[in-house]
Amino acid sequence: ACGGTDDKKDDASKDEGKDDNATETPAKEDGEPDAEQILNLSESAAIPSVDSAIVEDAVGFNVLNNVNEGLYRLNQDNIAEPAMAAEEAEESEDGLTYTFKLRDAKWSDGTPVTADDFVFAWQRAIDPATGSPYGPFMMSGTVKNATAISEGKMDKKELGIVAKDEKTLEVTLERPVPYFLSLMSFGTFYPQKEEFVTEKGDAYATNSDNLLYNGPFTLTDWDGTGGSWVYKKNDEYWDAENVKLTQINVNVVQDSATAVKLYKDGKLDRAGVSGDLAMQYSTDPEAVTQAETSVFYFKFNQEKGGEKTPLANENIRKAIAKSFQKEDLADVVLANGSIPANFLVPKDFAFDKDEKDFRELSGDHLEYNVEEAQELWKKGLEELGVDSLELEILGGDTELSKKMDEYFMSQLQTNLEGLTIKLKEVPFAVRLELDGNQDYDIQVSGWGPDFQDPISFLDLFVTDGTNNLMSYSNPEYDKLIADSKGDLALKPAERYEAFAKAEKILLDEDAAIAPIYQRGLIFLEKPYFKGLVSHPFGADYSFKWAYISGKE
Amino acid sequence: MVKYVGKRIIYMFITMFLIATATFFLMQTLPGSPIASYNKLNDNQKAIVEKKYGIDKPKPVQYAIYMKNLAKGDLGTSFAFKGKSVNDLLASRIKPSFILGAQAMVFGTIIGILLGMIAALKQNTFWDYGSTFFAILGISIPSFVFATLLQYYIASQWHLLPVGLWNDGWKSSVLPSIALAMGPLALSARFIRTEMIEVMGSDYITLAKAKGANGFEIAFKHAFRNALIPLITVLGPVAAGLVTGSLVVEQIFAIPGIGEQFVSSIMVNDFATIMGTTLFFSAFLIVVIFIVDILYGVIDPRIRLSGGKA
Amino acid sequence: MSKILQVKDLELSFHTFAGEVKAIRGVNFDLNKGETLAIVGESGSGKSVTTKSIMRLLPESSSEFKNGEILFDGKDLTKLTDKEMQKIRGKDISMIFQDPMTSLNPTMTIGKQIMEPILKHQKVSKSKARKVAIELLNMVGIPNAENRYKMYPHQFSGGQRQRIVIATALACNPQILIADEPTTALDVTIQAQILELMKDIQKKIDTSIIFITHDLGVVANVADRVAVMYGGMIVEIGTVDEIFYNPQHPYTWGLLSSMPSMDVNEEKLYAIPGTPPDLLNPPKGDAFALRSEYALKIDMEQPPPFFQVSDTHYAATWLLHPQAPHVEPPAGIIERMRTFPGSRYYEATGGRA
Amino acid sequence: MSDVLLEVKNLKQYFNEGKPSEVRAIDDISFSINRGETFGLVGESGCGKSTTGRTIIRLYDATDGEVLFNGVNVQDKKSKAGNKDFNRKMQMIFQDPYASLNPRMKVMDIIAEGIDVHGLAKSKKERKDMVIDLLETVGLNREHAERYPHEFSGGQRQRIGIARALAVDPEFIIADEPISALDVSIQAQVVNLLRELQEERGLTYLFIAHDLSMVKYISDRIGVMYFGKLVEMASADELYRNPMHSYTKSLLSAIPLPDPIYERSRVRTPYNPKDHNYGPDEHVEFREIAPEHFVLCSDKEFKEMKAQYVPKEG
Amino acid sequence: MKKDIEQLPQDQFERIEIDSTHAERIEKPSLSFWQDAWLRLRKNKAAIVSMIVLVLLVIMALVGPHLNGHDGAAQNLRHANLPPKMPGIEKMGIMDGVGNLSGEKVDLYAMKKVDEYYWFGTDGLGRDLFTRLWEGTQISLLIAFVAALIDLVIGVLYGGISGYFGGRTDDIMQRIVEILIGIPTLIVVILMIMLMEPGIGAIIIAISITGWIGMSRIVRAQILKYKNQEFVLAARTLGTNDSRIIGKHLMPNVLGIIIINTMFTIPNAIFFEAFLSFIGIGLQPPAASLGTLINDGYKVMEFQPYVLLFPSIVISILMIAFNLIGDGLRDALDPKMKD
Ligand SMILES: Nc1ncnc2c1ncn2[C@@H]1O[C@H](COP(=O)(O)OP(=O)(O)OP(=O)(O)O)[C@@H](O)[C@H]1O
Ligand SMILES: Nc1ncnc2c1ncn2[C@@H]1O[C@H](COP(=O)(O)OP(=O)(O)OP(=O)(O)O)[C@@H](O)[C@H]1O
Ligand SMILES: [Mg+2]
Ligand SMILES: [Mg+2]
Repeated sequence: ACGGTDDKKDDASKDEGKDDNATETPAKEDGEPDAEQILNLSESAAIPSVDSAIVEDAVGFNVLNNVNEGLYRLNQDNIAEPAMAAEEAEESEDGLTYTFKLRDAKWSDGTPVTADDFVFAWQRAIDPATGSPYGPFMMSGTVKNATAISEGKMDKKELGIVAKDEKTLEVTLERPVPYFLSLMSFGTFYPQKEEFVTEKGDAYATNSDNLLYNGPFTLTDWDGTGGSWVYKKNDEYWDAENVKLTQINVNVVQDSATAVKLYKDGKLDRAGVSGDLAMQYSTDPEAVTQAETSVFYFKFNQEKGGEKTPLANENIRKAIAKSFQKEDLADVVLANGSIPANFLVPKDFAFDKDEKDFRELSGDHLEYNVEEAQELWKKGLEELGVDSLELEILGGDTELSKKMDEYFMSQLQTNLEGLTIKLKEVPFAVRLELDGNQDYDIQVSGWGPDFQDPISFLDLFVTDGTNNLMSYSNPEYDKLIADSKGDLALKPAERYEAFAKAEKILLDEDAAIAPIYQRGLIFLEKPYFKGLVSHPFGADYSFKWAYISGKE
Repeated sequence: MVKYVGKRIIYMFITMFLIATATFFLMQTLPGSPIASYNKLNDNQKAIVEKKYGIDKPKPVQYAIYMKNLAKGDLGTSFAFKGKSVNDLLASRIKPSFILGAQAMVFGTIIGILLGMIAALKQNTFWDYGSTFFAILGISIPSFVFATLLQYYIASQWHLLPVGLWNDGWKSSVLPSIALAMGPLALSARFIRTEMIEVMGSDYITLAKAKGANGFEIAFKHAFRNALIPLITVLGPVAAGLVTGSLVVEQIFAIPGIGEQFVSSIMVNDFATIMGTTLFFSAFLIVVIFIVDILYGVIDPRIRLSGGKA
Repeated sequence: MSKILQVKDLELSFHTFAGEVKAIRGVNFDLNKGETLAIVGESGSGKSVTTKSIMRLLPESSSEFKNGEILFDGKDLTKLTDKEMQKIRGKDISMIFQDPMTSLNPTMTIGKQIMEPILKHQKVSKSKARKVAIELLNMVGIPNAENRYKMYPHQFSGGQRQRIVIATALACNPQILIADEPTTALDVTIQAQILELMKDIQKKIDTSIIFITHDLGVVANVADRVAVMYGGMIVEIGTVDEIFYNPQHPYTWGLLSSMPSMDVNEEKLYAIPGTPPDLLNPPKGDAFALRSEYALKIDMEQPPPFFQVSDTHYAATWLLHPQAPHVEPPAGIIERMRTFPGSRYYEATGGRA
Repeated sequence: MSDVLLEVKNLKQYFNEGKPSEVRAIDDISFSINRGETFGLVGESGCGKSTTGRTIIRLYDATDGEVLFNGVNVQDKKSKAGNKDFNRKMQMIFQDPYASLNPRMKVMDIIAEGIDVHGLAKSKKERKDMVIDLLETVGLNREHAERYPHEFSGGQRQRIGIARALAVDPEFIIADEPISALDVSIQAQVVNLLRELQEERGLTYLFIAHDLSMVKYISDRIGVMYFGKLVEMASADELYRNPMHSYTKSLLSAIPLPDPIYERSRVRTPYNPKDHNYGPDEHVEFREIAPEHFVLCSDKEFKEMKAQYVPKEG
Repeated sequence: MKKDIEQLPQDQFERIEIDSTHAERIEKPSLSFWQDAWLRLRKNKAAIVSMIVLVLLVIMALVGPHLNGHDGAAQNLRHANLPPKMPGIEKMGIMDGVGNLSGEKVDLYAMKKVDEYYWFGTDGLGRDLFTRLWEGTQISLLIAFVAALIDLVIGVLYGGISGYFGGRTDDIMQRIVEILIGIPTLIVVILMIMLMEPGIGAIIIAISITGWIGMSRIVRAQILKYKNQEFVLAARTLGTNDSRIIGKHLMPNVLGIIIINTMFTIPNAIFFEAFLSFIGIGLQPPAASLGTLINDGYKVMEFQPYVLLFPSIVISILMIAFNLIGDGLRDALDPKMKD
């Protein structure tokens, strides 16, 4: 899953993605693999980069996840289990030191994967000269000295990672991080072979020949910029015997309607169905619905150009947050398996010690309620001393976001008297800039987690957080989050309680943001395509266990 | 003639230079950052990244560097495709676009010319109205609707040709080429019709008739070439139209071409690529216009021998 | 003399947006072998349409033969199929147009254009045709024909182009050559050259020429016989001397007297007043009557028939009717008539000044 | 009769000067026109007749030389008012009766153009009266004022063109082949009209044509042009009777006359500029062979011509 | 040839006096150029039918949104994605509210218990497509007309100045045009739209930014043709000043071609707007244009063809109508005109 506020994916025009175990029929699981194991898939965009230090987009992380491997990998149940690591890591008492023993794994050129490869890769990722967007983002505040190094105040050698010997790796953290092991499956922490990288120099990772692979597949026929590529089974992979697919052909198909047509024509084995078509395919026997872990919400900008906006008024925010029908939005407008969200931390994402969903702990907030909304609105207007407001909704420029924005516009204007909504739909890059400059009123924003912990969401809105960008600040909230990282880091139960409390403050009390929906996707998937695993965070899916059964 | 060509080439360079300059400064005013995760970077990193892409320097310096590289034929480094040159990017995407464009151009103009001829020779008959209607329809249905219809019926319903993608040899190129060809087809049909009607009314055609030439000889030996000359002059813009069309058609047929790439780079604000593609398109257009002018001289003896247009 | 072409009661209309244009309203004439018949008349009188209808070059969609026949070689040209007509065009009858600048195909070498009728109508090889073409070019006075043969029309001057057109027209030694104002667009000096050329060639290949012009000087120079057209009809026809020295129709009078003479200084030229008739609604009677100072009452009601003046000379004017009053033609005409034996003003002693 | 109205001195008009496509349309010509006379200018197509006319009326700026009108050099850049005055005194009639009238304007407005530009009418009614007056002067009538040019025949159009020129009451009219495009039968209408107007209004004409017989009829004096140069100039009769320059001779011999008997005996003398065979140091200039009869010739030719010259009594 | 001469009443042979002014009379009724053109245009059935159709479309664009009582902006999610249903016609088996649902034909009105009629169906937000279609047509026409107007003004001015003043001015102006021609229009348009606040204004400006070049070239060519015509020279010799020559002599003559060309720029602008919508940089919602409507429709073409069908028909008719009117005008105003 992506970091950032990219809601482009809600177009569902990408067709990699989740496969809900629950929806799979047992028959599917049981099928014997066919003789021919060639799969045809599509991606919504070309691969910008496969350099694990540089990758920043969904497609790149996906590729990475299938051609390379970190210390851990998310298994079929989406639990991080040792991969390059031979066994579970050894965690120190204080939770600050992890020691990994590496297994005898090989790069695709036949050389062994060593502890130094990790050290090199991590140092490269944190080295400011590399310009890695995810290196510092993932490591700062987690791995020791990462922040200082990325700010150029310390040498990269000081990073908290040491190769004890060829097969032993010791990582030192800045603070205890309960979800640290799940991070190890994230692309940024993958190994890179120093010799190879230096030898290739600038050419490294510019095409499929200039890369080394230690994952289930290798990448071929990728010229670095082209619209198609091929995964081939990696015979050097340590677990190669469990990899059944011999080849996966991938083509970039931007237009989801085209992807569906290709699927129907047998040219693709899986295709995402966009909202427009969802209604028609929702009952298709080959349709698969999957809830994702991305949550979308309104950001209310409280300060614009140094001045307080009307949205600085709590009642106004609350009124808006409660004034639109989320069910209809999810069922009719999006119609892609999305569910209405009365929360920030998504469903089926974070679980406590007893495997209980965090959602059950925290409950619903800011539910749709027109009467309340109208009262709050009146109150808010009175407090502001005006009787009408004009606000702008900043949204994405994809079809679905446009449609959604129209829906918001209609809902808000109908339910809140005196409110005029203007829509502004811009490309993602422009939205980022407007977001960065806090040049908006209300923004439709979304977040997909990078690791499996509520903090991945809740950290967003601490005072001056990198993704706050709306001048929201609540010391109580800040303190709860800080505690979760500090005192409570090793106390899971209290930590979750703190999170629940923080979420309540953020939503119920302050209505700093207004949750809208948790994204779902509908896919068409050939019945013979089995064993695809999709992940709630990090890369979207693994082909490692996928296979074809019963195609002939 | 040589002098004329030389002069034209100099003009071409000046034009390119001005276009490059204009685009460069236009790009500077575009909103948004080309680096998708820009907001994930800390200040130190930002500085380093900016330095890497050379966007830390003052605008005039950046401009000078860009122009210097451009003179060497280097279009710079893509922001979205990390570490890859725009040249490589274009090179990897140009082939499908070129094939489609060329096929569409040839197919479109040939059919268009035929339709136009039929319409002109059978003026005010069923044939004329039929082919005129067809030609107008060609420019009346938006290309994306037309492409979708082709895709739906010919590929999805009747399975005659692939639905899309670029991995089925010549078959992959048929539908998109047809979709693209509608523009040139309509334009040349209408153009040839008007021209033919005009030429058919000229004295030398009457004289040819007076010499006993039959309808076929009149139309093809005498009228055709003369009617073709003015069409040549609009082929440049037609070729430019193909660029427009290819954006759409490539997207609908999922063809990894330059048009599709252009749309993507707009979506992600990949300035270097947008600019590179713009310049590439411009250069292409300018060269096409140039070739067309030369062709014009080849076909029209009046120009060939007097050395260039007045 | 044998009649090579006979045009009988030809009537032809154009269907236009504005209505039916009755361009030819009954034209009769014969063409004898080896002679030059000049057709004169003001603009729009139907000269070109007459000749184009002989060649069947009028747009089929808008023109319509209403009546009459054109007999050539025993065939009625108005009834031939397109195929049959194509065999006649360029071979038996060929044509030259007014504007040499536009009557050659700009994108074809002149050699090809000259060869076209040869290849078309005669079973000869290309090289033979080329030879003939070069001979023709030499004959019409284009020097250095072997080289210039490959050139394009724009590389020639107007006079040269007209020579090329003539060469093309003569390629198959046609029996009839129709020249529609072949010299109007040319300078006097060039015109003189072209006229000489045509006369020379006529002698050589013994062709009949229909020569259209509105320049009476040219007529006097080239014609054996002259037909005067007005308002879609021939109003007078006769030998060149008869028309110039014994004209009978008031329109011919007007035409002849509106030319200044080089010798004498008239105070005032004779001018035909008014404008030509509107062929959409042609006048009921004599089309010229409205502009004629010799108009009779009957002119307003009934078109005049042809009255015979001599064996070769006919004129369509009521003035020739025995019941018609005697009128005095303009002074200049009387002057001319004095010199013509057989005219009523003939003075044996007179002769030309 | 020596009241000179217009004097052209060493006029030159080169198009595209300095470029390879340079055309010396007028190459150093001089002549003068007296008040009330008609000066005819003949020559073959492209010899520079129209250019001469247009340069005189300042449609082109001369490359070199002077045009003195009423003693004032019109090629000088003058004040606007002066221009206007000049525009009133000198007018032009054009060759093509179709191209010379704006197809989108009513005859009324076409003729009134000069009246409007120079503010000659004080009221709408006066303007209308003036136009109708002019129409009648050229033999048309009041109903024609409301019609459009395309409804008229060539001769009528040409008369409308004349009326337009007359509207500003000019002294001098340049008629650039005003009859070449007209039917023979209609030419006389226009020529007669021009003559009548000359008598009534004392107009002076520069009459350009390539039809020598008409030029001779209308002109008092004639200049013959050849390739941008004036090769001969004399009174009309004199030129006709005593053509001296071989080009003039050739020109005269080429004209067919409406007289079959004469035509049967006419012999054409071709002109070849090479026949002059001028030596490199021979000075070719305009010399007076007989009184008021000038020929462009070398000294040697001059002597020969002088010797040949036999004055004919008219 | 008649030889026998019949005897006729003698009084027939009296000489009569012909009034010479009579001879100058013009029989035909006076027709101005425009009247004449209109007569010719009137004979062109295709153009006349197109004109009528166009007028009807314009009227529909104005009144259509108010015809069936639905508000084009009102969303009713309960009524989303309904197929067309029209009283009367529904009995014929078309537009009867039956649509595709998951590959089956279902009366969606019955299924969703909708009593209202949506003549052209509804979109994914339950808005009435009939109303939106005409609102969209209105906006498309607005964009097209304004863009064409801007093209016209700039093109005529630029081409006029360049052609009329000629010489150096013309040289420089034409060099500039040559450069502009070298820039692919689409790209400039996209860049301009990215630069500006998105919206109708941006689209109009973007479309016009290079659109005027065609007009300017045509106008220039025409001005060049006319400025040396004898009637212009005549006006000059009369001392007419430049502005009067341009206004009275040149413009009226060039007007025909300007009109013809405008007839072709309008549909182009409609088209271009549709194209921009397709690549996602068109209008900002909730405004609809034919382009955005088609764009909405083409994705669901297979199952909800009506979403695509109606706007496609309207845009095609508009295009065809403008083109045929343009053709007709060309034949009527200037039979010889080429480009
Ligand atoms: N294709 C046509 N359609 C309609 N009317 C025509 C057509 N061709 C000729 N006419 C009309 O027929 C009449 C005779 O025309 P024609 O060309 O024969 O005149 P002309 O005597 O040759 O005149 P000119 O001396 O100008 O060549 C004219 O009134 C003309 O308008
Ligand atoms: N504007 C111009 N630019 C360049 N060359 C010109 C221009 N106007 C005239 N010429 C050239 O100047 C020469 C004289 O032209 P001009 O029109 O004066 O001849 P003319 O004697 O009037 O001929 P005609 O009898 O055909 O009217 C010709 O060779 C012509 O091509
Ligand atoms: Mg004719
Ligand atoms: Mg001239």
